[in-house]
Amino acid sequence: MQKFSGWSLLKEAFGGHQGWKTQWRRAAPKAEYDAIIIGGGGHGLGTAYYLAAEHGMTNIAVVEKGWIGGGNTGRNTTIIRSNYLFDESARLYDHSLKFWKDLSQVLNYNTMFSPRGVLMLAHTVHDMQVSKRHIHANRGNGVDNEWLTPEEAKAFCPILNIERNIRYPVLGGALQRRGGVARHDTVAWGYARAADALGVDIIENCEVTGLRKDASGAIEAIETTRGLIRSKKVGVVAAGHTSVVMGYAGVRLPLESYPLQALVSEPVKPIMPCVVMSNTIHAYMSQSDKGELVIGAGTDAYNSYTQRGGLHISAHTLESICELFPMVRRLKMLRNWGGIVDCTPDRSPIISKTPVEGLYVNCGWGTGGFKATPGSAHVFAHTIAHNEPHPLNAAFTIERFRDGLLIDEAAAAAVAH
Amino acid sequence: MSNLTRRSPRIDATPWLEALPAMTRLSFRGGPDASAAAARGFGVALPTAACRANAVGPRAALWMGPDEHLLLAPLTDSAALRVALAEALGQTPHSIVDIGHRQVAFLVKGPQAEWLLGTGCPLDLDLGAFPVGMCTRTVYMKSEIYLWRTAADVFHLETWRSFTPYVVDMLIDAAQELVA
Amino acid sequence: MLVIECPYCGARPEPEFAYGGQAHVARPSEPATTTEDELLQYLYLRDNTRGLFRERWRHVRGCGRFFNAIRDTTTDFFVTTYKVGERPDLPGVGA
Amino acid sequence: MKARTTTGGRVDRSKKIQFTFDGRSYEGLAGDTLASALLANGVHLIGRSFKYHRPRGILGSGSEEPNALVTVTRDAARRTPNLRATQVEIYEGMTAESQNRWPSLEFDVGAINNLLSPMLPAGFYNKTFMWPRSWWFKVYEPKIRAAAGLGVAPTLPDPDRYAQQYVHCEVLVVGAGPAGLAAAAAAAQSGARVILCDEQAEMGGSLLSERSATIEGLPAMDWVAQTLASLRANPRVRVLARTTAFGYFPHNHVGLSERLTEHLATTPANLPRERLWQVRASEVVLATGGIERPLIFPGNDIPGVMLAAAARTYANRYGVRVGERIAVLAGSDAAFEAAVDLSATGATVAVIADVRPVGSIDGPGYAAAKSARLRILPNATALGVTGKLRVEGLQLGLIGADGQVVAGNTIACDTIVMSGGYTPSVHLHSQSRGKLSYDETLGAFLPAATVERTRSAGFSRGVSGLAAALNDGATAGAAAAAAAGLHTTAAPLSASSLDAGLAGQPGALPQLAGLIPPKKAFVDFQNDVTTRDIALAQREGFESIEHIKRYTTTGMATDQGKTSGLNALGIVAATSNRRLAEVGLTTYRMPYTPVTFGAFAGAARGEQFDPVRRTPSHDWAVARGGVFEDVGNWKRTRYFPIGSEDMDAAVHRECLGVRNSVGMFDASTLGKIEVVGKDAAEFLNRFYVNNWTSLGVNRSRYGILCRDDGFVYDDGVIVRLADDRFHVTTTTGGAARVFGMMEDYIQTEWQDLSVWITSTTEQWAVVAVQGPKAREVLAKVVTNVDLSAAALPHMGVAHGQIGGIPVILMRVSFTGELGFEINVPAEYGTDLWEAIYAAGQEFAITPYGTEAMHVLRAEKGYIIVGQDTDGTLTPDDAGVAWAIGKTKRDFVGKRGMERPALKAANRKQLVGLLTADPAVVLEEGAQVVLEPNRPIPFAMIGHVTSSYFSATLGRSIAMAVVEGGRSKMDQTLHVAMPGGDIPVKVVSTVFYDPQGARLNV
Repeated sequence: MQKFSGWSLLKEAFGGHQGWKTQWRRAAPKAEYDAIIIGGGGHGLGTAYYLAAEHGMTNIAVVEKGWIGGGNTGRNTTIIRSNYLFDESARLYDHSLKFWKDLSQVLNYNTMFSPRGVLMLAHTVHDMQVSKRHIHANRGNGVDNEWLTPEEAKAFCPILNIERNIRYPVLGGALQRRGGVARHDTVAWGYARAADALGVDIIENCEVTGLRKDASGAIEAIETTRGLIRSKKVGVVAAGHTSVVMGYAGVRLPLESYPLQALVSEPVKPIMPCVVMSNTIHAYMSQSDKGELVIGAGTDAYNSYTQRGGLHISAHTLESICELFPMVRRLKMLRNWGGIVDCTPDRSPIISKTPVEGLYVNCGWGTGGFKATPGSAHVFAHTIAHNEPHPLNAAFTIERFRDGLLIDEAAAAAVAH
Repeated sequence: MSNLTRRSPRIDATPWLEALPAMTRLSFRGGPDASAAAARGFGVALPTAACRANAVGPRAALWMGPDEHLLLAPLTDSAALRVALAEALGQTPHSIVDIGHRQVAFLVKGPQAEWLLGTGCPLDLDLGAFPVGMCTRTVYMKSEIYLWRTAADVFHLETWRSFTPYVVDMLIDAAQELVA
Repeated sequence: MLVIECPYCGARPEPEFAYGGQAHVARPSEPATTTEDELLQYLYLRDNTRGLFRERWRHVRGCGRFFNAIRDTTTDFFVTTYKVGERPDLPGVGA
Repeated sequence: MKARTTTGGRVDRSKKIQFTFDGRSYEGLAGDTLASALLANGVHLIGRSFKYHRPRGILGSGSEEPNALVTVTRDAARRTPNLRATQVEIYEGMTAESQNRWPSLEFDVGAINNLLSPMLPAGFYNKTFMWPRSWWFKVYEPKIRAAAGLGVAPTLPDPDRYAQQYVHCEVLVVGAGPAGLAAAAAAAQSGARVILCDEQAEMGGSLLSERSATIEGLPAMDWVAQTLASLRANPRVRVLARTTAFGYFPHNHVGLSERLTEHLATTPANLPRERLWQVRASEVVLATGGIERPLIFPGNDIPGVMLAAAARTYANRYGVRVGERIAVLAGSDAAFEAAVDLSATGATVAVIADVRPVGSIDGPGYAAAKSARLRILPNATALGVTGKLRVEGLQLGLIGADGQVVAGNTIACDTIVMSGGYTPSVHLHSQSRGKLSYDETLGAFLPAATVERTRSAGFSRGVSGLAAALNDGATAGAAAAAAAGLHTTAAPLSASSLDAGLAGQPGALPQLAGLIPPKKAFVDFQNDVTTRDIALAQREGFESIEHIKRYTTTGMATDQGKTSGLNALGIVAATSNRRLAEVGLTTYRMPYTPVTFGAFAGAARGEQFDPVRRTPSHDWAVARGGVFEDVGNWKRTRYFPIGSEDMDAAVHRECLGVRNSVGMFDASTLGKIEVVGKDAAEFLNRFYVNNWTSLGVNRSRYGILCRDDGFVYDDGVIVRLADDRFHVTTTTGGAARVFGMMEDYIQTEWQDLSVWITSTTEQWAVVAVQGPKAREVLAKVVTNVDLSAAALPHMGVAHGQIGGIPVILMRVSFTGELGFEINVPAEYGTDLWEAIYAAGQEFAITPYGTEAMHVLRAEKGYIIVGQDTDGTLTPDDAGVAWAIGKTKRDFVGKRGMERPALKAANRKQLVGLLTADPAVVLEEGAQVVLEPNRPIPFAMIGHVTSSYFSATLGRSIAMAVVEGGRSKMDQTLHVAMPGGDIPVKVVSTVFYDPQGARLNV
């Protein structure tokens, strides 16, 4: 792999940058692989990378129906944090957060991870109770999370409106200082480049049209728009399209896909030093390294694969943003886009073996999958390589829904009484 | 011994808004038989057509759903009306619930009424699409409203009582650019 | 903001409606004989169809009725809506 | 205004306007944009680019402008960054400033990036800043962040108002150029409701820039005026200028942003600054015209290089001569048309260099230029531009027969205008999910199959020439009206104009590699994306156009690629030997041009952000200094402080007031549902976990509601008012969702039941009177009812009167004391509250809030759904399994809660906790552990759900959910706190009066 560094950049500058090599090969599908990953987003590419780097499986392919990183990896607001409530979640997301810290060096690709702190606001007494419960539970799991008073929150994020005369005043917030943001595309590209260097075939413009099982019911091949590709291990990491792909193998999942919108403002000089989230009034904002305010909106009410949502959804988010940060009211929306998020009933992911031998699935990340990319990829690679889950994803099975062993992050945030 | 006075949310009159007095207001639920029977007691046919109101004198029956009508009558009719309805309905399955205090009624009126409601109601309120005599539940901004067009430029509007100040304030805010 | 044809009130804007998820998911009504798998199907498993999908809506800020719809989840265009208890057959539309 | 022509244009030469730019005063005319006024003053240097801080001028004349971004400031709170000078209408006293430069526009320290640019190619940041590791966090990233952004955001809240409007029409016409006007006129004839909108201040589109065009025998703008007058006179037509159709949403829902006051020197107080129109159209006509493409050559970004159409607009519409000595670079016939008009302003056209060979240059513009004897040089290209802050010369390159380019002369000039052909504006068509197909002749993507009920007209679908565009518009307008069910015919329109050809070649001009001077050729001006960046991206294997866009950031600036998009595609196609159609387009996304956040937010601000629901005692509580909390939309009084009391002191006093005498509490916010019908009891039997058939009339019972998954969802007291009528109460926050859930089961699961439900939450005001003296207080106000324990026992219900008004008395208690809840029709609620308060004076009645209510109920171990339960607890976990009707065949949640995992012994169960030190109040949310002093991470077995200091008991109390909690009674556990663990003893959740003696009096 060609080394990326300030020196190499300087050297290439003298040569007019003619010496840079392709970051990943344009691979054509081979007849058979030891493992195939369906879905060329961050989770899928990362899975391939860890299979190659940690489990010695280099005869593997990632198939992507479009261009890599074109799904939710390239469409999210890049918030990274690990202050989840339940032990299983906190440990999984923190596993991921630890990878983020030196992912740039490991991949030799600057993912621009910026741990500038994620502040989650509380607006009601009930919010405060929920926040404090998170903070205490996080401490037990070794996950940093601290309570800030409104004044402390404002000191941390000076443009935050803590006036009492707004409809839902800020009563405080939970701050995870290790949380932050990263540059979304680089995660896909960085994993792709590093996986490619280890021999992984990254096959773009290759849509899966079927999954083929052998007589025993085990997976044996995938059918694609670029032909049949054999493999006894297939990992599906197709986000919003997971239900469709798994349907080819006759596996029904507890998933619903919803449109999720995000938007950015025109670039302005730095005003926002951190990430602020409000679950109660539905607003998430940070400022990118380009100066754009990056804002996450909510999902539309209905299942959809259109990658777009209604005007009222982004309008509602901007109402909230303008209340929390009233000086941004005159700024302008530059670009708005939609993704397809796959949600489980308990809003926790599934990283699991399936009823079909050799078929694995990693899905259900809902609105928050980006942060989990490295950790999710890491444990999913383990699951595929060993045909057994990693201890950190052992609870994230499909069967938990049948057994009533939900990891109910959604319910635990319960609604006001 | 205390006397309790009835107090309605204040709605200041503007050229576009007019408070309506308290009235008898019943939520009537039941099938076609019940509706027909109720009409005998009420003296006004309960519309079978969707989203239509019948008004006879001061009484009106508004279609709210396939088994739901909103019955409006003067406050003084209240007791007699309950008796008349009970007699007319007999054993026919139905539900009558007094919602006289649940909702507050006022008028949005004038040549700009349609425009004004359009600041927060996503329905097509053109006379062609929402004729006189049409009624429905819908929304105005973040509140549910009951909307009934009683004349080309008059809408009878009702909200749940705690939402009244919100809806009225929003209408007044939106009306700032109107000139009487 | 979609336009949704309420079978009772006609075409109305989306803010008047509440979404109800997949249609025709039968509730097991005999707890004593309901298996874990039947319960799983009822509570959690959904088709999540890409394409024509039978789903439920409620005209909550209108006539209050639940009804069903067939919508193409790749375009968000409705093919038809129908009342509870009805189930029009349509080529290409699954259960 | 040295560059102002003496006549012509649509500016009002009698109205002079003073404004400042970067602190210097200038004069412009009414009708000027900031760009035209600055150009009239000879000012071309307007801004600095994003990455390299290169000096930039004015490229275009409208919303496509990538370079000339400015900040306009009215006052400290009304600063608007990133406005395009080409769209800003000047007003008297306007203050405008350039951006992204320090200390000044002429001398900008940031321009060092331009010198360093060899180190800063596309994606450079992916490759570096990784060593030393800690520097990324401490040095590199903060530096990158500090350099980010263009304009400066305001620091004060925006005081302006924003409005929104829903509107429906049969035909929406976007764009009021010739095609749009003709479409609107044709559609309006049918009687259809028509909306015509255009982003510009004045309607007319391309006609505004014409000198001599005629329509129907009239000067074109006279025809425009006539057409607009007739449209405006039609009450079914709405004409919206300064209104951008920015987004096309599903089902022909189109968002328009109208700017009402931004062009006014003083803004009327009653007008909103902007209005967001949400249009629902039966049919849409997109007549959005096209945007000229720049040519890509080294130095094409230096101030003074401008699009030919823009230069022509400045000449013909604004009466501004953009330069004295102008070189024209032609890639399309439109360049010649511009040259002719520029020459007419008195400027010298030094040369028209056309990249095409002599034989293939043709068209009306060419003919006009020839007859005007302008110097035309075929087979010529640009090798570079001299000048730094302003163009000084054009270095020509001569294309040989073999395609090789040799260096030619440098032509002295102060301005270079260029035309690479026109790109039809298909943004909205594409946003509507319509398909596009590439037209090789025009060199452009054109609308193909539509998904929505929409059609494109005029140049936006490649129809050029005035007469053709007009008639295409008229046909589209008539067809749209017909499709909406109305009848009209479009009469043919006659027109004359120059009709220069608009086709061109997307992509870079041919260059000879060895001759390229060390200057960059820009594709995306604002984001400083050059041809080399695009080449580099491809070299590194980025093949998809979406990847190239993201890697180079081309098309991602505030102009969203309006001038750069097709050129970037052309370069990618050429360098990868693909046909342009194969490369494909990136997705067009809303908004077409940036839209103010405030317009989306509209009137939802401050208290009006969300409805504020107030109870009948609200004003009374406000007058008494009550402190409120938000519960859903409701404002509930949390406590009523007296004097300087803090919350703890007030709650302490309120609790003792209730226990020792009597208190009153506003319970009006609880959800109420009247369930009526002969099967009402059966319905409740199936819905709630309890048994309801056994409940007698005028009796009440505490009910638990689960979802079918078996977890607790809501609770409340249910009263049987008659055999077939129940009054159900829900939690405050649960009212709407419980009602919806009931409707779901009634309408879709149990259609066999004869039952109806009606929300009565707002029909009733409820005052809870609680405490040993409650009966005595009630006795003073309630008539016609026997309040004795025998006649009205605990959970009994009676009907009486207060002041002649019928009330329902429910003998219920959420405090453990003798208690009543008085239900009165809501409009009597305020008076009822005051009547009770007056009657209670004799007993020093204590109004108490939600906080005291929480303490009082916790002392009794009563749960709050949503606080002590969280959606993961079964009734058994919550200690209320006693409520379940054991003999019922089915109810909601019965099967769900029978899953083995939901019956496991070690589930988290609600228990009481007592601290060893009675003064220590546990923190709600704190975690319960088995062993003290463990290292982190540690195993947690539960958490504190409710915790208070109990004034009654003189000590702290808490409830918690703990794994296997009920089997751990009397054990010592620990609550883990950062400052040290707190030992606690597991006890019953009932801390006070476990026998219920105080209740049954």
